[in-house]
Amino acid sequence: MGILLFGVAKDIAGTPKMDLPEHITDVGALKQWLYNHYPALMQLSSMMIAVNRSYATDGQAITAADEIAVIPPVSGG
Amino acid sequence: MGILLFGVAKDIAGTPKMDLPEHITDVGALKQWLYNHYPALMQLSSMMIAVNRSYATDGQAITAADEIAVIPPVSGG
Amino acid sequence: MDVLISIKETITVQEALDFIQSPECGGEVIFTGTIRNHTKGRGVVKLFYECYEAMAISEMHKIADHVKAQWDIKKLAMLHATGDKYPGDIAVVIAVASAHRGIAFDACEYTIDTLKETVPIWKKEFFEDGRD
Amino acid sequence: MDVLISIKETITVQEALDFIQSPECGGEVIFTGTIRNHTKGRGVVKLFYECYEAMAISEMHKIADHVKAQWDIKKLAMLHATGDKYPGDIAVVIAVASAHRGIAFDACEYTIDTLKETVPIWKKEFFEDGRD
Repeated sequence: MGILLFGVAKDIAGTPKMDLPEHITDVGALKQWLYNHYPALMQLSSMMIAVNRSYATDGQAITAADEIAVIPPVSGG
Repeated sequence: MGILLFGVAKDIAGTPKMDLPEHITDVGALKQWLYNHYPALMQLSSMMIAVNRSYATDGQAITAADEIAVIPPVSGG
Repeated sequence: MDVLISIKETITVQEALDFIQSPECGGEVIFTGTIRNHTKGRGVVKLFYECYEAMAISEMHKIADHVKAQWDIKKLAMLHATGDKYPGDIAVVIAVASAHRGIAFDACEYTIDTLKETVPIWKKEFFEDGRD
Repeated sequence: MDVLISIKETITVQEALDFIQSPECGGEVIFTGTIRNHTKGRGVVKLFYECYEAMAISEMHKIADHVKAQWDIKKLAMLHATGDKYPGDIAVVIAVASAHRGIAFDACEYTIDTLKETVPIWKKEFFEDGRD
Protein backbone atom coordinates (compact mmCIF):
# COMPACT_ATOMS: atom_id res chain seq x y z
CA MET A 1 0.00 0.00 0.00
CA GLY A 2 2.87 2.44 0.68
CA ILE A 3 3.02 5.79 2.45
CA LEU A 4 0.61 8.69 1.93
CA LEU A 5 1.80 12.22 2.71
CA PHE A 6 -0.52 15.12 3.49
CA GLY A 7 -0.42 18.88 3.99
CA VAL A 8 2.97 20.41 4.60
CA ALA A 9 4.59 16.95 4.86
CA LYS A 10 3.61 16.40 1.23
CA ASP A 11 5.09 19.80 0.30
CA ILE A 12 8.35 19.06 2.14
CA ALA A 13 8.77 15.60 0.61
CA GLY A 14 7.58 16.85 -2.78
CA THR A 15 5.29 13.86 -3.29
CA PRO A 16 1.89 12.65 -2.06
CA LYS A 17 2.93 8.99 -2.02
CA MET A 18 6.07 6.87 -1.61
CA ASP A 19 6.92 3.22 -1.02
CA LEU A 20 7.85 2.00 2.42
CA PRO A 21 11.68 1.99 2.49
CA GLU A 22 13.24 -1.46 2.81
CA HIS A 23 14.41 -2.56 6.26
CA ILE A 24 11.88 -0.24 7.99
CA THR A 25 9.71 -2.42 10.19
CA ASP A 26 8.19 -0.06 12.78
CA VAL A 27 6.76 3.47 13.09
CA GLY A 28 9.68 4.85 15.09
CA ALA A 29 12.19 3.74 12.45
CA LEU A 30 10.03 5.26 9.71
CA LYS A 31 9.93 8.61 11.50
CA GLN A 32 13.73 8.54 11.86
CA TRP A 33 14.10 7.68 8.17
CA LEU A 34 11.79 10.57 7.22
CA TYR A 35 13.69 13.03 9.45
CA ASN A 36 16.99 11.88 7.91
CA HIS A 37 15.79 12.28 4.34
CA TYR A 38 13.60 15.38 4.84
CA PRO A 39 15.13 17.35 7.74
CA ALA A 40 12.54 20.14 7.35
CA LEU A 41 9.98 17.70 8.86
CA MET A 42 11.78 18.21 12.19
CA GLN A 43 10.51 21.79 12.21
CA LEU A 44 6.87 20.67 12.42
CA SER A 45 5.27 21.06 15.84
CA SER A 46 4.14 17.45 15.50
CA MET A 47 4.34 14.61 12.99
CA MET A 48 2.09 11.64 13.56
CA ILE A 49 2.08 8.39 11.64
CA ALA A 50 -1.21 6.66 10.95
CA VAL A 51 -1.31 2.94 10.19
CA ASN A 52 -4.43 1.63 8.53
CA ARG A 53 -6.27 4.88 9.31
CA SER A 54 -5.48 5.01 13.03
CA TYR A 55 -2.82 7.02 14.86
CA ALA A 56 0.11 4.74 15.69
CA THR A 57 2.78 4.74 18.39
CA ASP A 58 6.50 4.42 17.63
CA GLY A 59 6.60 0.74 18.55
CA GLN A 60 3.92 -0.32 16.11
CA ALA A 61 5.12 -2.79 13.46
CA ILE A 62 4.55 -1.91 9.80
CA THR A 63 4.87 -3.75 6.52
CA ALA A 64 4.47 -2.88 2.87
CA ALA A 65 0.91 -4.23 3.10
CA ASP A 66 -0.18 -1.48 5.52
CA GLU A 67 -1.76 1.84 4.56
CA ILE A 68 0.67 4.26 6.21
CA ALA A 69 0.18 8.04 6.37
CA VAL A 70 2.34 10.97 7.45
CA ILE A 71 0.13 13.39 9.38
CA PRO A 72 1.48 16.89 10.01
CA PRO A 73 -0.40 19.13 12.48
CA VAL A 74 -4.08 19.04 11.49
CA SER A 75 -5.97 22.28 10.92
CA GLY A 76 -9.54 21.42 10.07
CA GLY A 77 -12.60 23.36 11.15
CA MET B 1 -51.42 53.13 34.25
CA GLY B 2 -52.43 50.45 36.75
CA ILE B 3 -51.27 46.89 37.35
CA LEU B 4 -50.72 44.26 34.64
CA LEU B 5 -50.90 40.58 35.61
CA PHE B 6 -49.28 37.77 33.62
CA GLY B 7 -49.18 33.99 33.48
CA VAL B 8 -50.46 32.15 36.51
CA ALA B 9 -50.78 35.43 38.45
CA LYS B 10 -53.40 36.51 35.92
CA ASP B 11 -55.17 33.16 36.32
CA ILE B 12 -55.17 33.41 40.12
CA ALA B 13 -56.43 37.00 40.17
CA GLY B 14 -58.88 36.27 37.33
CA THR B 15 -57.94 39.47 35.49
CA PRO B 16 -55.09 40.75 33.30
CA LYS B 17 -55.31 44.29 34.68
CA MET B 18 -56.34 46.13 37.83
CA ASP B 19 -56.00 49.59 39.32
CA LEU B 20 -53.39 50.30 41.97
CA PRO B 21 -55.25 50.02 45.30
CA GLU B 22 -55.50 53.28 47.25
CA HIS B 23 -53.02 53.88 50.08
CA ILE B 24 -50.44 51.53 48.44
CA THR B 25 -47.27 53.55 47.91
CA ASP B 26 -44.48 51.02 47.57
CA VAL B 27 -43.76 47.60 46.05
CA GLY B 28 -43.59 45.75 49.38
CA ALA B 29 -47.04 47.01 50.39
CA LEU B 30 -48.45 46.01 47.01
CA LYS B 31 -47.11 42.47 47.37
CA GLN B 32 -48.68 42.24 50.82
CA TRP B 33 -51.99 43.52 49.46
CA LEU B 34 -51.87 40.95 46.62
CA TYR B 35 -51.09 38.09 49.04
CA ASN B 36 -53.97 39.19 51.29
CA HIS B 37 -56.48 39.32 48.44
CA TYR B 38 -55.19 36.33 46.42
CA PRO B 39 -53.59 33.93 48.91
CA ALA B 40 -52.83 31.40 46.13
CA LEU B 41 -50.08 33.80 44.98
CA MET B 42 -48.13 32.76 48.09
CA GLN B 43 -47.74 29.29 46.55
CA LEU B 44 -45.67 30.64 43.65
CA SER B 45 -41.95 29.94 43.92
CA SER B 46 -41.41 33.63 43.21
CA MET B 47 -43.47 36.75 42.54
CA MET B 48 -41.61 39.78 41.24
CA ILE B 49 -43.04 43.23 40.70
CA ALA B 50 -41.87 45.27 37.74
CA VAL B 51 -42.20 49.04 37.75
CA ASN B 52 -41.99 50.77 34.38
CA ARG B 53 -40.64 47.58 32.81
CA SER B 54 -37.83 46.90 35.27
CA TYR B 55 -37.73 44.50 38.21
CA ALA B 56 -38.30 46.45 41.43
CA THR B 57 -37.30 45.94 45.06
CA ASP B 58 -39.78 46.09 47.94
CA GLY B 59 -38.75 49.61 48.92
CA GLN B 60 -39.43 51.16 45.54
CA ALA B 61 -42.13 53.86 45.60
CA ILE B 62 -45.08 53.46 43.21
CA THR B 63 -47.96 55.71 42.12
CA ALA B 64 -50.97 55.32 39.89
CA ALA B 65 -48.89 56.88 37.08
CA ASP B 66 -46.46 53.92 36.98
CA GLU B 67 -46.75 50.86 34.74
CA ILE B 68 -46.73 48.09 37.32
CA ALA B 69 -46.63 44.37 36.53
CA VAL B 70 -47.00 41.18 38.56
CA ILE B 71 -44.39 38.70 37.29
CA PRO B 72 -44.80 35.05 38.32
CA PRO B 73 -41.87 32.67 37.63
CA VAL B 74 -40.90 33.14 33.99
CA SER B 75 -40.68 30.13 31.68
CA GLY B 76 -39.55 31.36 28.28
CA GLY B 77 -37.25 29.51 25.92
CA MET C 1 -21.50 44.31 18.68
CA ASP C 2 -24.53 44.21 16.36
CA VAL C 3 -27.73 43.03 18.03
CA LEU C 4 -30.98 41.67 16.63
CA ILE C 5 -33.77 41.26 19.18
CA SER C 6 -37.21 40.15 18.10
CA ILE C 7 -40.37 38.72 19.63
CA LYS C 8 -43.04 37.61 17.19
CA GLU C 9 -45.45 34.83 16.22
CA THR C 10 -43.01 32.81 14.09
CA ILE C 11 -39.21 32.82 14.12
CA THR C 12 -36.73 30.96 11.93
CA VAL C 13 -33.13 29.85 12.39
CA GLN C 14 -32.35 31.28 8.97
CA GLU C 15 -33.08 34.88 9.92
CA ALA C 16 -30.71 34.56 12.86
CA LEU C 17 -28.02 32.97 10.66
CA ASP C 18 -28.47 35.71 8.05
CA PHE C 19 -28.04 38.38 10.70
CA ILE C 20 -24.89 36.98 12.33
CA GLN C 21 -23.17 36.03 9.05
CA SER C 22 -20.01 38.07 8.67
CA PRO C 23 -16.72 37.38 6.89
CA GLU C 24 -14.95 38.93 9.90
CA CYS C 25 -16.08 36.09 12.16
CA GLY C 26 -14.86 32.53 12.14
CA GLY C 27 -17.10 30.88 14.68
CA GLU C 28 -20.84 30.92 15.13
CA VAL C 29 -22.75 29.19 17.92
CA ILE C 30 -26.50 28.83 17.64
CA PHE C 31 -28.95 27.55 20.24
CA THR C 32 -32.48 26.64 19.24
CA GLY C 33 -35.20 25.66 21.66
CA THR C 34 -37.95 23.57 20.10
CA ILE C 35 -41.23 22.30 21.47
CA ARG C 36 -40.92 18.74 22.75
CA ASN C 37 -43.72 16.21 22.33
CA HIS C 38 -43.49 15.27 25.98
CA THR C 39 -42.45 16.79 29.30
CA LYS C 40 -42.04 14.97 32.60
CA GLY C 41 -43.43 11.85 30.96
CA ARG C 42 -46.65 13.44 29.72
CA GLY C 43 -47.59 13.93 26.08
CA VAL C 44 -47.71 17.58 25.00
CA VAL C 45 -50.35 18.79 22.53
CA LYS C 46 -49.16 22.39 22.37
CA LEU C 47 -47.68 25.24 24.34
CA PHE C 48 -48.96 28.77 24.52
CA TYR C 49 -46.35 31.49 25.02
CA GLU C 50 -47.52 34.68 26.70
CA CYS C 51 -45.22 37.68 26.78
CA TYR C 52 -44.97 41.05 28.52
CA GLU C 53 -43.46 42.31 25.34
CA ALA C 54 -42.22 45.80 26.18
CA MET C 55 -40.42 44.58 29.28
CA ALA C 56 -39.20 41.38 27.57
CA ILE C 57 -37.52 43.45 24.85
CA SER C 58 -35.97 45.65 27.54
CA GLU C 59 -34.63 42.63 29.48
CA MET C 60 -33.24 41.10 26.27
CA HIS C 61 -31.36 44.34 25.62
CA LYS C 62 -29.93 44.13 29.15
CA ILE C 63 -28.64 40.62 28.38
CA ALA C 64 -27.08 41.90 25.17
CA ASP C 65 -25.40 44.72 27.13
CA HIS C 66 -23.91 42.15 29.52
CA VAL C 67 -22.66 39.99 26.64
CA LYS C 68 -21.06 43.02 25.03
CA ALA C 69 -19.34 43.95 28.30
CA GLN C 70 -18.03 40.44 28.98
CA TRP C 71 -16.90 39.05 25.62
CA ASP C 72 -15.58 40.16 22.26
CA ILE C 73 -18.68 39.11 20.34
CA LYS C 74 -19.39 40.68 16.94
CA LYS C 75 -23.04 39.70 16.41
CA LEU C 76 -25.85 38.55 18.68
CA ALA C 77 -29.36 37.55 17.60
CA MET C 78 -32.09 36.75 20.17
CA LEU C 79 -35.45 35.68 18.79
CA HIS C 80 -38.46 34.41 20.75
CA ALA C 81 -41.76 33.14 19.43
CA THR C 82 -45.19 33.83 20.97
CA GLY C 83 -48.65 32.30 20.77
CA ASP C 84 -49.57 28.67 20.11
CA LYS C 85 -46.60 26.38 19.41
CA TYR C 86 -46.74 22.70 18.53
CA PRO C 87 -44.15 19.90 18.92
CA GLY C 88 -41.26 20.57 16.56
CA ASP C 89 -41.90 24.34 16.39
CA ILE C 90 -39.09 26.69 17.33
CA ALA C 91 -39.62 28.75 20.50
CA VAL C 92 -36.30 30.52 20.79
CA VAL C 93 -33.13 31.09 18.77
CA ILE C 94 -29.90 32.55 20.13
CA ALA C 95 -27.09 33.07 17.62
CA VAL C 96 -23.64 34.44 18.35
CA ALA C 97 -20.75 35.20 16.00
CA SER C 98 -17.21 35.80 17.11
CA ALA C 99 -13.68 35.49 15.85
CA HIS C 100 -13.04 32.78 18.47
CA ARG C 101 -15.28 29.85 19.17
CA GLY C 102 -14.71 29.44 22.92
CA ILE C 103 -16.27 32.75 23.84
CA ALA C 104 -19.06 32.19 21.32
CA PHE C 105 -20.08 29.05 23.25
CA ASP C 106 -19.83 30.91 26.57
CA ALA C 107 -21.84 33.91 25.35
CA CYS C 108 -24.54 31.75 23.73
CA GLU C 109 -25.04 29.62 26.84
CA TYR C 110 -25.05 32.71 29.10
CA THR C 111 -27.67 34.34 26.88
CA ILE C 112 -30.13 31.43 26.86
CA ASP C 113 -29.60 30.71 30.57
CA THR C 114 -30.23 34.36 31.50
CA LEU C 115 -33.16 34.70 29.11
CA LYS C 116 -34.85 31.79 30.87
CA GLU C 117 -34.29 33.47 34.24
CA THR C 118 -35.15 37.10 33.60
CA VAL C 119 -37.21 37.68 30.45
CA PRO C 120 -40.95 37.92 31.20
CA ILE C 121 -42.30 35.20 28.94
CA TRP C 122 -44.50 32.38 30.18
CA LYS C 123 -45.40 29.08 28.62
CA LYS C 124 -48.63 27.29 29.33
CA GLU C 125 -48.58 23.57 28.57
CA PHE C 126 -51.54 21.70 27.09
CA PHE C 127 -51.25 17.96 27.71
CA GLU C 128 -52.71 14.98 25.88
CA ASP C 129 -54.42 13.82 29.07
CA GLY C 130 -56.31 17.15 29.24
CA ARG C 131 -55.26 17.95 32.83
CA ASP C 132 -53.40 21.16 33.79
CA MET D 1 -27.79 8.45 19.33
CA ASP D 2 -28.27 9.07 15.60
CA VAL D 3 -25.13 10.26 13.81
CA LEU D 4 -24.63 12.02 10.49
CA ILE D 5 -21.00 12.31 9.37
CA SER D 6 -20.13 13.80 6.02
CA ILE D 7 -17.12 15.26 4.21
CA LYS D 8 -17.82 16.84 0.84
CA GLU D 9 -17.26 19.88 -1.35
CA THR D 10 -20.16 21.97 -0.04
CA ILE D 11 -22.04 21.68 3.24
CA THR D 12 -25.04 23.62 4.56
CA VAL D 13 -26.37 24.39 8.02
CA GLN D 14 -29.80 23.36 6.83
CA GLU D 15 -28.89 19.71 6.21
CA ALA D 16 -27.51 19.50 9.75
CA LEU D 17 -30.64 21.15 11.18
CA ASP D 18 -32.86 18.80 9.18
CA PHE D 19 -30.98 15.80 10.51
CA ILE D 20 -31.06 16.74 14.21
CA GLN D 21 -34.65 17.97 14.20
CA SER D 22 -36.74 15.78 16.49
CA PRO D 23 -39.86 16.46 18.55
CA GLU D 24 -38.26 14.42 21.34
CA CYS D 25 -35.53 17.03 21.83
CA GLY D 26 -35.90 20.47 23.35
CA GLY D 27 -32.47 21.95 22.84
CA GLU D 28 -30.22 22.11 19.83
CA VAL D 29 -26.74 23.62 19.77
CA ILE D 30 -25.08 24.27 16.44
CA PHE D 31 -21.52 25.39 15.77
CA THR D 32 -20.54 26.67 12.35
CA GLY D 33 -17.02 27.56 11.31
CA THR D 34 -16.85 30.00 8.43
CA ILE D 35 -13.93 31.33 6.41
CA ARG D 36 -12.73 34.66 7.74
CA ASN D 37 -11.51 37.43 5.44
CA HIS D 38 -8.39 37.91 7.55
CA THR D 39 -6.17 35.91 9.89
CA LYS D 40 -3.39 37.30 12.07
CA GLY D 41 -3.87 40.69 10.47
CA ARG D 42 -3.49 39.48 6.87
CA GLY D 43 -6.17 39.53 4.20
CA VAL D 44 -7.31 36.06 3.13
CA VAL D 45 -8.22 35.34 -0.51
CA LYS D 46 -9.20 31.71 0.00
CA LEU D 47 -8.45 28.54 1.90
CA PHE D 48 -7.90 25.12 0.42
CA TYR D 49 -8.97 22.17 2.58
CA GLU D 50 -7.17 18.88 2.00
CA CYS D 51 -8.46 15.74 3.65
CA TYR D 52 -7.33 12.17 4.30
CA GLU D 53 -10.92 11.20 3.89
CA ALA D 54 -11.06 7.56 4.94
CA MET D 55 -9.20 8.26 8.18
CA ALA D 56 -11.06 11.55 8.77
CA ILE D 57 -14.40 9.71 8.62
CA SER D 58 -13.00 7.09 11.00
CA GLU D 59 -11.78 9.74 13.49
CA MET D 60 -15.13 11.54 13.31
CA HIS D 61 -16.87 8.29 14.22
CA LYS D 62 -14.52 7.95 17.21
CA ILE D 63 -15.57 11.42 18.37
CA ALA D 64 -19.23 10.44 17.98
CA ASP D 65 -18.57 7.29 20.04
CA HIS D 66 -17.07 9.42 22.84
CA VAL D 67 -20.02 11.82 22.76
CA LYS D 68 -22.43 8.90 22.97
CA ALA D 69 -20.54 7.46 25.94
CA GLN D 70 -20.35 10.74 27.86
CA TRP D 71 -23.72 12.46 27.35
CA ASP D 72 -27.37 11.69 26.73
CA ILE D 73 -27.39 13.20 23.23
CA LYS D 74 -30.08 12.12 20.75
CA LYS D 75 -28.63 13.42 17.47
CA LEU D 76 -25.20 14.49 16.30
CA ALA D 77 -24.29 15.85 12.86
CA MET D 78 -20.65 16.53 11.88
CA LEU D 79 -20.08 18.00 8.43
CA HIS D 80 -16.81 19.22 6.96
CA ALA D 81 -16.20 20.90 3.60
CA THR D 82 -13.20 20.28 1.33
CA GLY D 83 -11.53 22.06 -1.57
CA ASP D 84 -11.38 25.81 -2.24
CA LYS D 85 -13.30 27.93 0.25
CA TYR D 86 -13.74 31.70 0.17
CA PRO D 87 -14.50 34.22 2.94
CA GLY D 88 -18.03 33.65 4.20
CA ASP D 89 -18.12 29.99 3.09
CA ILE D 90 -18.88 27.33 5.68
CA ALA D 91 -16.04 24.95 6.51
CA VAL D 92 -17.57 22.92 9.32
CA VAL D 93 -20.95 22.37 11.00
CA ILE D 94 -21.49 20.53 14.27
CA ALA D 95 -25.09 20.12 15.39
CA VAL D 96 -26.30 18.43 18.56
CA ALA D 97 -29.82 17.77 19.80
CA SER D 98 -30.68 16.77 23.32
CA ALA D 99 -33.52 16.98 25.80
CA HIS D 100 -31.40 19.28 27.97
CA ARG D 101 -29.43 22.25 26.73
CA GLY D 102 -26.47 22.18 29.13
CA ILE D 103 -25.13 18.88 27.82
CA ALA D 104 -25.85 19.95 24.25
CA PHE D 105 -23.46 22.90 24.70
CA ASP D 106 -20.85 20.63 26.31
CA ALA D 107 -21.10 17.95 23.61
CA CYS D 108 -21.00 20.48 20.75
CA GLU D 109 -17.92 22.24 22.13
CA TYR D 110 -16.19 18.91 22.83
CA THR D 111 -16.90 17.76 19.28
CA ILE D 112 -15.48 20.82 17.50
CA ASP D 113 -12.49 21.03 19.87
CA THR D 114 -11.63 17.35 19.33
CA LEU D 115 -12.26 17.51 15.58
CA LYS D 116 -9.69 20.30 15.35
CA GLU D 117 -7.18 18.19 17.28
CA THR D 118 -7.57 14.74 15.76
CA VAL D 119 -9.30 14.71 12.37
CA PRO D 120 -6.80 14.65 9.47
CA ILE D 121 -7.89 17.72 7.55
CA TRP D 122 -5.51 20.52 6.61
CA LYS D 123 -6.16 24.04 5.48
CA LYS D 124 -3.80 25.97 3.27
CA GLU D 125 -4.21 29.74 3.38
CA PHE D 126 -3.89 31.98 0.34
CA PHE D 127 -3.23 35.58 1.35
CA GLU D 128 -3.88 38.87 -0.43
CA ASP D 129 -0.19 39.74 -0.21
CA GLY D 130 0.68 36.57 -2.16
CA ARG D 131 3.18 35.27 0.40
CA ASP D 132 2.88 31.86 2.08
